[in-house]
Amino acid sequence: MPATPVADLELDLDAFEGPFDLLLTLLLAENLEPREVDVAAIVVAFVERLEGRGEVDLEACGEFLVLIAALLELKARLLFPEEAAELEGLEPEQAAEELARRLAEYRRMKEAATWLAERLASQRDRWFRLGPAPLQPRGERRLAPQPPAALAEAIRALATPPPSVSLAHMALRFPPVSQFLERFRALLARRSRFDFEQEVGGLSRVEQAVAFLALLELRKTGEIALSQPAPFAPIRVSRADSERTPQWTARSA
Amino acid sequence: MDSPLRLISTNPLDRLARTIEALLVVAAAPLSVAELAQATDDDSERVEMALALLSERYCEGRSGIVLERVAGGFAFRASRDAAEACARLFERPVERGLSQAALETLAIIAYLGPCSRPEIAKIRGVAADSAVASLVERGLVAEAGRERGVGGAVRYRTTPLFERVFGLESLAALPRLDDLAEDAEGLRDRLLEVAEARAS
Amino acid sequence: MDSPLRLISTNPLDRLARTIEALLVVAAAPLSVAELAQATDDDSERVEMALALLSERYCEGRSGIVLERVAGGFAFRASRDAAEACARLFERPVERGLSQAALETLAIIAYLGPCSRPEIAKIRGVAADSAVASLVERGLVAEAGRERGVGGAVRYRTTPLFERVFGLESLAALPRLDDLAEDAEGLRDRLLEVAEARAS
Repeated sequence: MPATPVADLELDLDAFEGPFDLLLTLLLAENLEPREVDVAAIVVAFVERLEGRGEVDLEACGEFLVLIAALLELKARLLFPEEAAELEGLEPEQAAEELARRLAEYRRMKEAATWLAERLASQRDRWFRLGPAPLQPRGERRLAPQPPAALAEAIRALATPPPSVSLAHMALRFPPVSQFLERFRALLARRSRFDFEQEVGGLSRVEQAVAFLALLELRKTGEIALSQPAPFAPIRVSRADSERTPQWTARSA
Repeated sequence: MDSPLRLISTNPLDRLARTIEALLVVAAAPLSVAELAQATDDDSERVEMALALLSERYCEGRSGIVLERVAGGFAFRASRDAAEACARLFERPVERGLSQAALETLAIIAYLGPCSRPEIAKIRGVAADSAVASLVERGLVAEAGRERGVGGAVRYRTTPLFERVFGLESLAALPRLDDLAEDAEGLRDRLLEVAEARAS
Repeated sequence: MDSPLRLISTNPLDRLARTIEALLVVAAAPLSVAELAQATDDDSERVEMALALLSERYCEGRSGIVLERVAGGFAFRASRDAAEACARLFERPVERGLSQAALETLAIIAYLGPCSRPEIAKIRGVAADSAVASLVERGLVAEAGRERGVGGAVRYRTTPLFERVFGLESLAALPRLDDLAEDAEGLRDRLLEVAEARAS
């Protein structure tokens, strides 16, 4: 697999600033919440990068699509764990209606934000004082006697775990990335190489996505080498020491 | 400045108006008719009459100090003629660098009333934490209790400062959402088409 | 000068005076002649002349707004006639209770001993800045050094006023929370644990 411009894609998001592969590493190490990440901004950054190169790099697009899809799914599930379960039981018409309702709501809010921005611009020549006047007399704040029990009650409330954990949410939990890290390490301790598709063939889409993230993590730490003869061809995973691919190791540095 | 002096000092309504202008020039925020009536120990009707007098005196074109009805009350501000001079001397810390994310979050809180960060994230599809934090820091939104009592997420509402900065008499002065965006019909039809195509 | 009729609208000194009154009504601190000259893009001499005009207009007995020369320059204040109404406006009614945010923050500081704002924010799951600021303003908490020497976050402790308001002889008289933890350290761990669970 030739070097692609995906891993070192520079990002400047609300929650993260740096190269794309560092973003993935942070997500895998659970140092960054997927819900903090603005996926659309990553896509825009990537498209800008492609445009800057002036040629279509199919290899890069393929790798990027896989990564971004995994990221999106991860994020979507985490954002709407219960909704996803709700929508599953719906007929296509109902689901479409529900989605339309949500999209319409978001669109209205975007319109409202635009209105607010315009309103603000029209108020630019309205100046008023923020806060007290320079020669304002100051009154003291006085508080009626308070029961000490209110303090204990507040602490108790803070020490109470959040209520009602829905089972639907539990059912959609992700397998930890570490599970796949261990599994792949064990596999490579026995065999020098394996086929990714064969290993994850029987798993759900979510598990496959997490497995793929585990793969990237192992590549990142230099434990494995990856090869793929052609786009969409099977991904071959091998121990780093047995089949070192110069491009990968160079990029991992 | 221009009306005959004697008249001012003898007319009791004018005396009330003078007290009200004194209150407004030192107040930290707009004062409602009720607050003015309480402070002047007078009745609301007379306070409103005095405010009408003051509105005539402190208006654009006649005075550098302008009386405006905003954020549920009355407040003095600079006349628009003086905007350039104000800009040379003062800053606008509240609205400087307000991001698109912050504006969307603000719109959601203003329109949907008290709502929590998870609710905002659900509508925007991105976590709202930093946007909400910046709005709280600017004083445009404030905490308003927790969802479902104990253990729930903190909810936020807009503040009077929000109304003042955006020049709104009250939240009711926001345009109706229905007037802002086309209805959901067209969108739903498009989605239905896609759903049917997939089902067939 | 022109004919008396057009005096108000065309006299440039009056226009300057109007701009200055606008600046003074927006300013949060007294403005010096130099600042006014800079903002109005005019010279100090003319600014002083305009201020003399304004002093005549905004003076005791004629107006509720009074122009005052103070150490730092010029500022508006309320007239003495309005002193009683001002006292009523700024006298704050005895508040019946604290907001949820303030109560939670106060309880954390009372039970855990000196805490910093980041620590409180971690436990509450929301920024504590405005809650801490309001508690400081009320005199219920006060600064108590910094975390780990210089450069650390400022820590806060409760004050004697806090003990008076809550009817406590000392912090040792706080209601016991033995069922939650043995000591402040245990309580801190427990609260941080729950906060983490809430955030996930």
